[in-house]
Amino acid sequence: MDLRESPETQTFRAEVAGFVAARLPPDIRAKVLGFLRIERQDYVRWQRILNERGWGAPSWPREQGGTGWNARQRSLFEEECFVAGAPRQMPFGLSMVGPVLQAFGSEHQQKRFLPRILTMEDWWCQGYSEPGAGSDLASLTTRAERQDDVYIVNGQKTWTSFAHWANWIFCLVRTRASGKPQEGISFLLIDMTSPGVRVKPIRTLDEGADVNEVFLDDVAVPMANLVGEENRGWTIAKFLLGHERTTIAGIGTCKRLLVRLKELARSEPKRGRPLIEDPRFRDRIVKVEIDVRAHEWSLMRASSLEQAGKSIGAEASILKIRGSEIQQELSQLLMECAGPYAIPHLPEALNAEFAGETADGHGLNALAAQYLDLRKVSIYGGTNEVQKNLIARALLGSQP
Amino acid sequence: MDLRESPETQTFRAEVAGFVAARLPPDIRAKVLGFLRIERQDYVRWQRILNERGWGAPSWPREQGGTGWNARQRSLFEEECFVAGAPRQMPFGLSMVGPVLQAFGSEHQQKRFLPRILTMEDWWCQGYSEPGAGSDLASLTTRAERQDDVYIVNGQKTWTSFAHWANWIFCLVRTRASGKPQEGISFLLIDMTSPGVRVKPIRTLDEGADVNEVFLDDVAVPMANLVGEENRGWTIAKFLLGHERTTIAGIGTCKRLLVRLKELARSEPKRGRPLIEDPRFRDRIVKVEIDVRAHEWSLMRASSLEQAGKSIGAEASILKIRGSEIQQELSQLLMECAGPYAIPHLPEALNAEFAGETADGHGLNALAAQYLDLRKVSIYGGTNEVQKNLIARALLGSQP
Amino acid sequence: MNFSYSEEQQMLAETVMRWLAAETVVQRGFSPERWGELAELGLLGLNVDEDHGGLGATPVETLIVMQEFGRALFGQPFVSTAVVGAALLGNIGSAAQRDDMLPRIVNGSLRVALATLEPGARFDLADISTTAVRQGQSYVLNGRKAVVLHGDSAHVLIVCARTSGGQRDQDGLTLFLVDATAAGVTVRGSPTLDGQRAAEISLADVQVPLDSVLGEIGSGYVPLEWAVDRGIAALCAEAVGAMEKLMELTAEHLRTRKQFGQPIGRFQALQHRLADMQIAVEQARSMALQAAALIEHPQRNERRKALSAAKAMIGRSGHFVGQQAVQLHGGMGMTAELAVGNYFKRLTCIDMTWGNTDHHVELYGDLL
Amino acid sequence: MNFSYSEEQQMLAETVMRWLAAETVVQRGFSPERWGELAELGLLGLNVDEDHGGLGATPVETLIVMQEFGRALFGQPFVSTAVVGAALLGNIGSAAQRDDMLPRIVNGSLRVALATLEPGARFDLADISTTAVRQGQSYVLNGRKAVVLHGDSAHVLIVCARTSGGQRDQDGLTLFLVDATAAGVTVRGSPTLDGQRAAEISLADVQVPLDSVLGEIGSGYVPLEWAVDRGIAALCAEAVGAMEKLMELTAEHLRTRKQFGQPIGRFQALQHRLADMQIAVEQARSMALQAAALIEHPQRNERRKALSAAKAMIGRSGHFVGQQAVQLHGGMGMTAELAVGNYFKRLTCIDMTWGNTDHHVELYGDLL
Repeated sequence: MDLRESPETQTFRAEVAGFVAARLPPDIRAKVLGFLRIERQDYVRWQRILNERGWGAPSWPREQGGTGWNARQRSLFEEECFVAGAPRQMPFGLSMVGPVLQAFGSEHQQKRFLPRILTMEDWWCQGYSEPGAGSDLASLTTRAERQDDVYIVNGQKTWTSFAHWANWIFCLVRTRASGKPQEGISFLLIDMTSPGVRVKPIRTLDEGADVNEVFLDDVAVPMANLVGEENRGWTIAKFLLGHERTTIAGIGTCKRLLVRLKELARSEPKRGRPLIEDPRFRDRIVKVEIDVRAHEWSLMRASSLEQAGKSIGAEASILKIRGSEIQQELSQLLMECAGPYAIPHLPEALNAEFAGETADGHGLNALAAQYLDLRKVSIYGGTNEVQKNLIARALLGSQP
Repeated sequence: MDLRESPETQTFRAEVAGFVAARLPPDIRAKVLGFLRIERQDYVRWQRILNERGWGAPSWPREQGGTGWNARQRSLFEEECFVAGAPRQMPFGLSMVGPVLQAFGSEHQQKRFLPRILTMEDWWCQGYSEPGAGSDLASLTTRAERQDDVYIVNGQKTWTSFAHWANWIFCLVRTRASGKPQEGISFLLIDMTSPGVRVKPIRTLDEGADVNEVFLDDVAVPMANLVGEENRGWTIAKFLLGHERTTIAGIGTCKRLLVRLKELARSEPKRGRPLIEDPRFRDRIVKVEIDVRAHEWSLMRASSLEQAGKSIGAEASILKIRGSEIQQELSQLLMECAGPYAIPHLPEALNAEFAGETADGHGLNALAAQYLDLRKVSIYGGTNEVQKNLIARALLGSQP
Repeated sequence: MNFSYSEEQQMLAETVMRWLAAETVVQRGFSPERWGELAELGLLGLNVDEDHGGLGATPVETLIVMQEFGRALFGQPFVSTAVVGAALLGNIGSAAQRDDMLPRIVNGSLRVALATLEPGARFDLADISTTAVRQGQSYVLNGRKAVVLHGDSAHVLIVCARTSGGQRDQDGLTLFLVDATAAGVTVRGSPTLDGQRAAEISLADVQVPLDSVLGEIGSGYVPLEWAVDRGIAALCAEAVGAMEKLMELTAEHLRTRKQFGQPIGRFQALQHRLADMQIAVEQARSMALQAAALIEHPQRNERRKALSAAKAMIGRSGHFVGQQAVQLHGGMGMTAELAVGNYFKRLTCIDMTWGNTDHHVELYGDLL
Repeated sequence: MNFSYSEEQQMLAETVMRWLAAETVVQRGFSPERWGELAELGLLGLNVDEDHGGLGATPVETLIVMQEFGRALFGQPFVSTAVVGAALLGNIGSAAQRDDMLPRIVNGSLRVALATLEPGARFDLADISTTAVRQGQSYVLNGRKAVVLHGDSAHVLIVCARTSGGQRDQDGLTLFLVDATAAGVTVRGSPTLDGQRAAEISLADVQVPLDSVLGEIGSGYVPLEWAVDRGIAALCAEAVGAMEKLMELTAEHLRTRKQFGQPIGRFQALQHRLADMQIAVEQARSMALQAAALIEHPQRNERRKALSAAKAMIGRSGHFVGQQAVQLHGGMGMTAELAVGNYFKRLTCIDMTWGNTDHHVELYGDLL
């Protein structure tokens, strides 16, 4: 055990920070730090800037156009980008379908799709969840039937983030009705421009519409878009669940929210003094900052395990739970910073081009919406309740 | 709905407070408020003082020597006694076996036992729990076999509070092995001086020994000591569970601990000022005082239901949970008041006759032990987990 | 003390419930129709004495009505006008002010809003920079008022301004009745997170006559605090209604939603969560009752402690119950489609109205 | 950074573990036998440089040893002497003091205790009323020292006294090496809640020679705080070991204890509780590692923040894990028969040593 930060790590951190400071477009940065809506083109622009620098795919091997970084470097990279106000890199191509194609895809599939992920010429979305099958993935009912050289796909996916911006979706579909539920599932790539694909936005609590329902009615999908073997999609799903599990910690978001919280608590007044000097509010900041510290070190420990080639199970569940709880606590504190100005809310002011005036006149308008929106992080990606089941199973054995 | 406190209530409260102030022996009061050990004779002395005043059995009907008070008066009485430093009235006779005898006992049993409960000539204890049957009462194994005109009882009871001071124990015993577990149980009164009864103290976390194991080896119990019908003891057990459920709230202890906490936080210094002026400690006191307020009003609401002859179910479970959580929080705050003096601990100084000096020289020695000891309140009387099951069942129905 | 509804109280609750149940679309912003119906039902006179056409009811009746409003997410400016406004006018209004305004509040033709808080003052009622300067037979008001609830549908603003003393002094504050259309008054309305309305108001050389002073010059703080406490009591009752409804929705979801082949209500961890929520709701209910019981307590400190205790606890339980209701509904809880989110939003706004949990813990601590 | 034990570290952990496993009865109070064995194992030299016969190890080795001590509830005055005492002497002791004392610490013949806190000062290291007044070639000490851990088995007390400045000033404090048997020193030992020892010490006109000054006159606060931070780091590691053990005991109980016809570990609510405990333990472990990593950080504020963060979190998780371990053991958890309660007591005492959670949250806030 050696707990010293290596000089290389410090250099790496500085290099990333310098690059982001120099190259992140100020308009994007302003949107991100102001909790405003980020447009499709903002994500694409930033991804291309990173990709030019060779940092388009932090988790991919070099030979695929990635960086070859280890888990610790990837966390540092994420942290520096997030704190500086960069938008997140969309995970659906980079961290989901990309690694799947690298592990299970045909050479043709790899050649066709991987480069377009790096440049975001394709925008991918994920077709996993279905109405009625939230955390219980194996009960999915979307079916794909072979007809000559195509699958005919029918069904409905839901909670599909950014489906309205996507031109490709990767889906788990049922290709065999009999046998164990897990055994008849396949992994298909579907062109969103195919006839029969329909996207319907889901309006969420914060008035946003980032998630969608995706209806698939007699969608014809070429056999060539099957990844891996038919009926072996569960293996791929499990591979993905076990992949890059440390990103689930959301350390970048935690750090960004914490920095923003401290800024705001220094600028918002209470009885003529900065709010941060109020002992009870300061204590709450201190407690969450301590939580972030512990979370960061837990992440480093898990990264170190991943680096050593070990799989992380309960550790990842803990990272998920703590990361989501910390984000939620931070978002509540941010909202409370606003005081009475948490109440007025102009959803249209979340668009950067909004020209009017918000109630408070500066950046408090988005805070309550952010608080509401972040309730999702303890639900998606396996609810925190499911994560606790996994932690307990690791401690007690599967049949206690 | 009328939320005004009636003038009668105010008069009643003043009358009780006046009586306790005048008649509670100072030596007993000092022990109670100092968290010192209370002796058998202290309990008896105070019970007799109350009984002389006609207040020996707050929950009994007047014709049995009780007060005939309603639930609200009983809570007020408890509160005033506790805050003034009176020891609790032992519930095993007054609130357990007494009401059972009144409802199920023969006239002979009533005449023989009830008056001696009022004067504490008999000290009762409760033989319910067994090793291996904590919250799961129906699985008890102590058996009573009829032999001529006596039952021969064999088995072991545990967690029996004050068995070492008791001369009578009421027991649930198995009188039939077949059928549903609940159906073969009987309710027996056993003379603790009978041959074959053996009491072994259980040393607890706080170095106390208020609870005991009670071993019953071929104990002969006259048939006349069976209460109600043979094999119908479960009905009595359920009667008791549903009886006087509002006392489970522990409001007297909550209030007493809160008063003591505020006194101590005013007298203990921090940076040369009273600890209560430290904003973070004051906030913790405020939060728990608010909790006590809500708890008190919840108790008044439940008492009002009981008074109207309605049975309380989930309400009692909530009272149990909140009462125990509040007591535990208060005991932790009291311990934290002591600062570093929470660490040294002389168990012998918990006896009032201790002549030596504790580390701090005044009353901080008992606080950490009190913190440890009060962990029991979320375990006994049906663990808080079992109470939550009951609350959920009331909300969801028994088969959700 | 008696916690069961009397016959009249039962009737009141049922009347409100039935009326609200008839509403098919949740109103966003102010609705003249709904307001007219409130007047017809007599509810606007709940806190007005009988001499002025009101019901002269006790705080318990307001509690009963507010609980029903909470259950139905009713978002009209009832608290501003018929609780805080009516109580304040009734308490310190001159005979002329009362005779003029109270009957119009009762018949629905007058709405008032409390314009007290200021930008940068957070929840502090005494942190007032707005000035009122005597000029001959009038006062001239200058300043800004923040987050005036329902300020853009009010005819009259009750403005708290400083006539003497330094910033954040409780002494030296005076209340004024200001016509919302008077010269120099700018009302900038905005929707709120929970679909109600609030306004930013600026006062630029606003001239008001001497008889627009409400109560005594320089002594506005005490009655203002008292009136806000009445508003807080009403909000606490509303929050309890909202939480009650969230419990019903969540319990129903646990009974019917299936996952891993069984209703999710069979999972003990979720059962215990539901129990924790219920415990929180019951504590909140006790505190709302306590607030209603002590709102008229003659000793200020006793009233203030009860009200701050209630508001602090209700803020805490509102967040917890709202958050957990969303969590237990899973992804569906995050959608605008279900009512769950709307209740959660309302509870969030209630916490942030007239002082959140932290604020009231602090106020309580000052009185400990 | 690398979180796996090296071969040497693995060996160290196993050596300590095997040695502790051989202990059949938990020692209460000081044990000369155990102390001798500690010396034989070389552990007393962990924080002493090689020139003085020690191992000159890094803070990681102390962490490893303390975790094992925590698992075994080892209660000897190791931290006082071999961590805090050795580090302080090594850091600011004069050459003569180091040459004299360090080798005796290593060989087990010298124990020291830190006599700093005072009655009424709670956890404040600077709140010192004890005075040291120069009289010719000596200093005369007067005052009282509170809860001196293992003070009654120490040969030398490191006493913090005021040579200038006002009460609670950080400036003006001076450290003295005081023979525990010197005239005027009264040591009143007492057992502690967790079966260790502490002492109340009074100093009445205690004369000490000039060369008993440790470090510089008037500048004792900074090194004292540094040494206490090393003690805190050690306690954090010990707490993690204790919590680890509690997790094992509790998981085993859940697997084997049956109720309502099945192992109680089948109840999901208890599974989730166990998961919550595990989350708390893992956060605590991360913080113990952070403490060990930053204890030697050159910037005081960085060190202080890490140490206060670690202590605050470990206090909180210690209470939670201890309380829940008792709860999940049911009535049995309340008995002195099971080890659970002893771990709970130790964790409680660790929270109350050198500042509880509240105290360190406050210190952290001052540096925010």
